[in-house]
Amino acid sequence: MASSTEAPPRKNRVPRRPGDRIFAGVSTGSGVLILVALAGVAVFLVTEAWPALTAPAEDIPGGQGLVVYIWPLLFGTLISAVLALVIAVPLAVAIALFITYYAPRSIAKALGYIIDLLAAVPSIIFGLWGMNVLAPVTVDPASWLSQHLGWIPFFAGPPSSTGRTMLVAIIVLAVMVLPIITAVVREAFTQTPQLHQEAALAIGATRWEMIRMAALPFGRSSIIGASMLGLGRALGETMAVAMVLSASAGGITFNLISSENPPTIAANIALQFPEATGVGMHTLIASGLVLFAITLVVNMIARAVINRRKDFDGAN
Amino acid sequence: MSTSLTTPERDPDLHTPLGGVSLTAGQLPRGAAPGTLVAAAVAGLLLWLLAGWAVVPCALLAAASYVVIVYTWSRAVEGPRKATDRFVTALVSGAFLLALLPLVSVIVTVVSRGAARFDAEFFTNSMLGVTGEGGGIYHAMMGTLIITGLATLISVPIGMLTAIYLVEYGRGKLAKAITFFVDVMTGIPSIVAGLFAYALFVMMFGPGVRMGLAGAVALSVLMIPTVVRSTEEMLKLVPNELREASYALAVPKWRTILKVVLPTALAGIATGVTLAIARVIGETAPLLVTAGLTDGDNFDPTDGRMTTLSVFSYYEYQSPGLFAEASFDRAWGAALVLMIIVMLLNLVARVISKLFAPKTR
Amino acid sequence: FGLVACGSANEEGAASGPTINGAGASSQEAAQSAWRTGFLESNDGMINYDPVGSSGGREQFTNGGVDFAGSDAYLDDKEVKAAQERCGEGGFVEVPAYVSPVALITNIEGVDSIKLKPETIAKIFNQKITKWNDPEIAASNEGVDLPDTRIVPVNRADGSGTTENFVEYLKEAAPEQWPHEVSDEWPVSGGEAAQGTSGVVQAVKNGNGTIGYADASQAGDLTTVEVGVGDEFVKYSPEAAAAVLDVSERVEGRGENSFAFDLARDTKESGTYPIVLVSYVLACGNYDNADKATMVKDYLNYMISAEGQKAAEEQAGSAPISDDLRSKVQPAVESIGSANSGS
Amino acid sequence: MAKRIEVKDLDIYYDKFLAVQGVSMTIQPRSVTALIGPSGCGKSTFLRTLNRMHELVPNARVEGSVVMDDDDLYGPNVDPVNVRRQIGMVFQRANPFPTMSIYDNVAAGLKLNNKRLKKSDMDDLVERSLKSANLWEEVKDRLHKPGSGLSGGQQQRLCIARAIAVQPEVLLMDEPCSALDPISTQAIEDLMLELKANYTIVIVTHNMQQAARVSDTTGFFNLQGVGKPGELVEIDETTRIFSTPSQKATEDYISGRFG
Amino acid sequence: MAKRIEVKDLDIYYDKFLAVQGVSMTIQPRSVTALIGPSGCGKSTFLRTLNRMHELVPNARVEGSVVMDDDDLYGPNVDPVNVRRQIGMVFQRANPFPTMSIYDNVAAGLKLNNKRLKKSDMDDLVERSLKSANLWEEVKDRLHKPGSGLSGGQQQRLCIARAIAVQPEVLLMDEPCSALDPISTQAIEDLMLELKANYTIVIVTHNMQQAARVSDTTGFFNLQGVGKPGELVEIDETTRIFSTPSQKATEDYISGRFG
Ligand SMILES: Nc1ncnc2c1ncn2[C@@H]1O[C@H](COP(=O)(O)OP(=O)(O)OP(=O)(O)O)[C@@H](O)[C@H]1O
Ligand SMILES: Nc1ncnc2c1ncn2[C@@H]1O[C@H](COP(=O)(O)OP(=O)(O)OP(=O)(O)O)[C@@H](O)[C@H]1O
Ligand SMILES: [Mg+2]
Ligand SMILES: [Mg+2]
Ligand SMILES: O=P([O-])([O-])[O-]
Repeated sequence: MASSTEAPPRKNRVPRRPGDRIFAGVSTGSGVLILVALAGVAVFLVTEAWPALTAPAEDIPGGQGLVVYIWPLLFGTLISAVLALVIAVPLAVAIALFITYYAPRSIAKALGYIIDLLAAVPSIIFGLWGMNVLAPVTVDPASWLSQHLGWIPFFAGPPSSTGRTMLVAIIVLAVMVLPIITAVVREAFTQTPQLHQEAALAIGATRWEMIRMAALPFGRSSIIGASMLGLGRALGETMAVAMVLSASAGGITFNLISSENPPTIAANIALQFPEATGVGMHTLIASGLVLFAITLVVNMIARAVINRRKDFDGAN
Repeated sequence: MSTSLTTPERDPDLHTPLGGVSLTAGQLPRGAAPGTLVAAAVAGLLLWLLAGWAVVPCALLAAASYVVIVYTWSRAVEGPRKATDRFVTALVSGAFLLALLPLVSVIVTVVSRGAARFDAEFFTNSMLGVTGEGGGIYHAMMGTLIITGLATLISVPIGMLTAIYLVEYGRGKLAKAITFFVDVMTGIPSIVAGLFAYALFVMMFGPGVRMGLAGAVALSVLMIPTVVRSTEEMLKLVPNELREASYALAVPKWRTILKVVLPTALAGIATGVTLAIARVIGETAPLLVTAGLTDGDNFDPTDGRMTTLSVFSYYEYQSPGLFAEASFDRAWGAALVLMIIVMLLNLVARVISKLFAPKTR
Repeated sequence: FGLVACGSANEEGAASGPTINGAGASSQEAAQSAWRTGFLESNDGMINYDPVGSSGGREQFTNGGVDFAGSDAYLDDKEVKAAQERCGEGGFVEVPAYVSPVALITNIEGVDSIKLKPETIAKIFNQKITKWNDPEIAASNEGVDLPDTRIVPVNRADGSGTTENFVEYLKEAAPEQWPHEVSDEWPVSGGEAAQGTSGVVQAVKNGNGTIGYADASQAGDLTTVEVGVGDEFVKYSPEAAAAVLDVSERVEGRGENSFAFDLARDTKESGTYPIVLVSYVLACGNYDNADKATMVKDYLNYMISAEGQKAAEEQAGSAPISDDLRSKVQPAVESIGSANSGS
Repeated sequence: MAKRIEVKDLDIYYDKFLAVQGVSMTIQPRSVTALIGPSGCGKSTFLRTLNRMHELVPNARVEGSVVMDDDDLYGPNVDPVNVRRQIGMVFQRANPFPTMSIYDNVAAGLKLNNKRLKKSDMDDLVERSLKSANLWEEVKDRLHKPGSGLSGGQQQRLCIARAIAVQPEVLLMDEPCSALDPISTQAIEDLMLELKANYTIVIVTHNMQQAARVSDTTGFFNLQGVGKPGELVEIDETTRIFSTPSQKATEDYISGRFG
Repeated sequence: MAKRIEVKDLDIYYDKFLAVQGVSMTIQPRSVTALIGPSGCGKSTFLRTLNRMHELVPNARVEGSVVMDDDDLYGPNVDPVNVRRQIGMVFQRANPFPTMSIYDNVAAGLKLNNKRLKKSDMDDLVERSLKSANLWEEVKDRLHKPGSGLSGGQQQRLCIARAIAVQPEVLLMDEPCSALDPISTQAIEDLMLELKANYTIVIVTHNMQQAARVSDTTGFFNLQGVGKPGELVEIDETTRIFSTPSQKATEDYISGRFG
């Protein structure tokens, strides 16, 4: 780890100079503030979700209880976010590699800027673009897929005639998280020490082998960190999914190309909240709480992965 | 020197060279790769224009055939390692081109539809007293700048300081908890952040509060994790050697962080912050419930409703009335302006990082 | 903390005055925009309206967050109590201000007019009829060349007053074919779902064989369905829509200033168009602040005035309420006042 | 102003790994102390404990005491920053600040601590420091270019200039000349001899001749065995160590024909 | 199998800055060539052009020719990867891969070319490489720990082990012993003498004695003047250079009392 805390030598505490004390205090305070804010969000979620958690099953929208209501949402959230990440992460790493190692040096900066522009696109524009431009384009390929590859559950069909499918939502999400991941990973690649690149090349590595030996391991923790950012974004994206996806509750399916899709939690909240009342409203917040918990679990797993190889961190 | 591609038997004592490939061994002729690319592209084009195939399969087929030909050719002539290298090169460049597709498509869409309202009135007027055609987004531009500006003012110091805490000070349970929960925070749906901020302000100001500041708080909840995470990643990349060099000069830790660590990581941090801003500047749902919507100017974030470009754009699109075209034009125009603002921010960040970036030459 | 910046060009020298805030149905947004523009031409002050959704509007109204609200449905019993509590002695005012036909829009290649009976509509949206050349559709569309295209019913993905009104129509006009309960959420799964009226319109436009329901003002150049009423087929029109309200019954027992209507969806009366969205405006009978009270009263008055209704028709494509109805609800609006000024 | 450093029973750990064990020595003021010994025996590790740089490695810790004049460096009220102000250090690997120009690198000790000097005084200080490190001629025309474009030896001399610019009382140098050519090496050795009039200097070197040339006292470190901690085998006047060392190990080591 | 390298009229530029000018020399196979000269005169720069590592610095370029046996290294059909595969390099600054274990660092090059090497063969090669670099004893118990936890000298030897593990034809070493103690230095020098039976070896060193001890040929680089490019002053048999150099500058340099 790059951390270089002054571990207190033996038992006594190091006296800190005022500047250090203030700075340490303020930065610790910021961290704590975030925890407090998050605790606030958690308390808000729990108190607002509580009536739904305790309500009788028939009061929950759909009349079959909270689990039945939230499960499709959860499914939709996970499948869209995970598949979006499956598309976006390799692509982002490839793009970052292209910019740092393959593109001519003179234009690499400009190319980075171009990809950053994708991040400049607000989510509602992605929503509009997704439903008006991307969705219609996918109609023909989707029907081709269902005809020829229909045996794969993802392409079971029947294909949607408007293209507002899970597939399109996934692509839109992937495009949305792409610039964030690319930017962080690219920065890590740029920082890969020249020494290590030279070390690899000097033993006769090709460019790709150099990347595998020096750049990828060095950027590994950044790639995971960036993917976590992207995953969070994909899990929590609201408006774009709400606009693009044709969702109906009860549509638990791996089928990516039909009109019947499970909604995502965030989009569902945005869709239903304006007209939600009473227990319905609390149910939506409860689904938000579930998303919160899911993010928690996913991150725990990712952390565990990162920490496993902490000793081999690149900054040492 | 033999041109054989197989590795000769290893000498047991390590003290003789292995030999191996000669310097000029099996090189693809110059221009082989570009030539193949052109050929594949032409073939694709012919299929499209003459055989009447759809564009997508043609492009895919051209790309795939290029990759396959170059790979097998190179494998035969140059050996598997070089072939893999070429394969990855094609893949990586292809990935970049692929990413350009949605970008170009989005930009073309937004520019072509948004350009209709690039007139003086659009940039100087508000929507007060406007129905049907005309009207402007001055109020929404100001609202966007004020609310996102405030959110940035809240998030960047908190986020950066937290990242600094995590990288430079953080040990033990607290740091673990913060790292962990910051990640969790990235998954909060924007609408939930909005409702949370609203609930918070209701506790302070009573029901029905609408103010820019509440919007900024909601956005901060969304923005902080991005700032923390990207800053943290960048700080981690600063070599410890530099910290040691500074400590050895009797520079206290906080000055070391401010004057050595941060400047070294600044370029990355600036990119991260712009990304964070870009992530929230287009939010609608959390702003509607916190900052509301108004036709006119309001530049006071502590009192009353404030419109932002994204909220404006969204509702112009959602509730266009009979003069739908005029409304849609405004919606796309506002979206275009929003994108331009983020691009400008991006440029500013680049300039900042250029000024402070590690000087390698 | 206020920012010193130059204001919008069109706001220079704008007069100040009281501000009133409203929130609620998104369906009213376009009309609200027309109303505040029209109203502020001859009055000072500022009016805001957040289109957060009907129930959000009702909630914010009953907990005192906003001065007035728009709602696609009238208050339920619980909300009536809450509203009475919020408004105190003066009680609350609830009047229909925005009436709009809901059009059935279709996009079928080669078909530019189509007639459907209520039962057929219910079957289509219930996904019991799945092809456009189904005999039942053909029966009411002689001379139209119906293709063998799959029917793609498009519904709202979000909770919506439009949905509620449409479903209510199906339930009453074709109870046999429409077994689902009435709520603002679409009850049938598996159809194409889209967000907001614009979303539905886009989805219908982008697909082939699509049919959806949307506020008539947004139908644009899509083919709209002529709906069977009794023995005839009626194309939507403002007059035909407003006519429904006149044959509908007022709900009793909600206080004298509450004008809630149970619409006669199953009407067979000639010239009525039964798929209608009626949206109410809510206000208190009494406000602490006299200026605000006057402003709310004047604003509501303007909304229901012939002038206001015309503005909404021109800008939002709504159906003006009849003079008859206006004269019935006007006293309720007039009753708005302030305890302080004792008006 | 030079200071005496008294080390007693010092054990140095990396987490649970005991790297150096039981070092006791006195470092005399106004003199050069050289530390020699095979690679990996803990010279750098020991050197870093003298100005508490050691603490920067997570979980590294020391037991025993290091007393400078009368202050225990590891005493309860001692601020490591003050320790490092008085005890400067040059590292084994050159580490100029990449964000700073050559000039700013030299001035870093002052600038980073916000010490304001007049422009002319600062220029003067930078020039003198660079001259002392024998780098002035090579870089005087590109003072405001980045420091990372220098050759390996130039970078090392830049770091030396940076360390002496803050005028510490004690100067620790970890193989300062390993990347330097004879001319620069001579310049640095001359510098050490000059400085020792007022400073206390400790250097780690693999170059026996260098130790013989510049140091007054020489300490020999060795590993107690493979996988065992390093220890201070003996420390004595340089002339004694190189002529009549009391330990067999020392003799074996320095009688190697290298230097 | 060792190769002869013929350098003709080589000019080396960093962008517009001419760092080294007009070098012509022949590097004999089965011999050790030492390059000496003051810091900053372009030894590393020159060395790096011999295996095209130079190209990694943006805008750096060469004019002139470098021919190995009959192949021009800078010829149009030459793949730099093949060049570097045959001409290995040890850098001035130790650069083990921090993300790999000690074992993997050594095995890194092997894995590239011998995808299907048996585990036991690999272990064997790693062990022998580490032994040749005199590092085996110190690390054999922690082969699977990260390479960055080693001492400076250990890291340098690790890099040497990594370079010889792939058995190149030519080995370039940029001050390989500058961070090493005498024992390790001797081990490396022994290694060089062994290797030269089959390899071509070029080393840069500041240590005159070392050059005298190990090299057959010595080249002396010097700056033409302050701010001017470096040049090859002379190159000759090592014994000649150290006894009767033909140039005054060479004599001045090596007669310095250092080493
Ligand atoms: N950060 C660290 N973590 C764990 N062990 C370390 C660390 N740094 C050094 N060591 C170990 O401590 C021992 C002493 O290392 P040190 O760097 O002090 O050696 P040295 O005498 O300076 O050698 P050299 O002359 O090669 O620089 C070695 O075994 C080394 O591997
Ligand atoms: N990346 C670079 N960009 C610009 N100039 C450089 C670069 N690397 C080296 N130089 C310059 O080229 C010249 C030769 O440098 P080089 O590193 O070859 O010296 P050297 O002989 O190896 O010195 P040393 O013995 O100190 O390592 C120096 O003036 C140096 O400042
Ligand atoms: Mg050391
Ligand atoms: Mg060098
Ligand atoms: O007015 P809506 O509730 O249908 O959006």
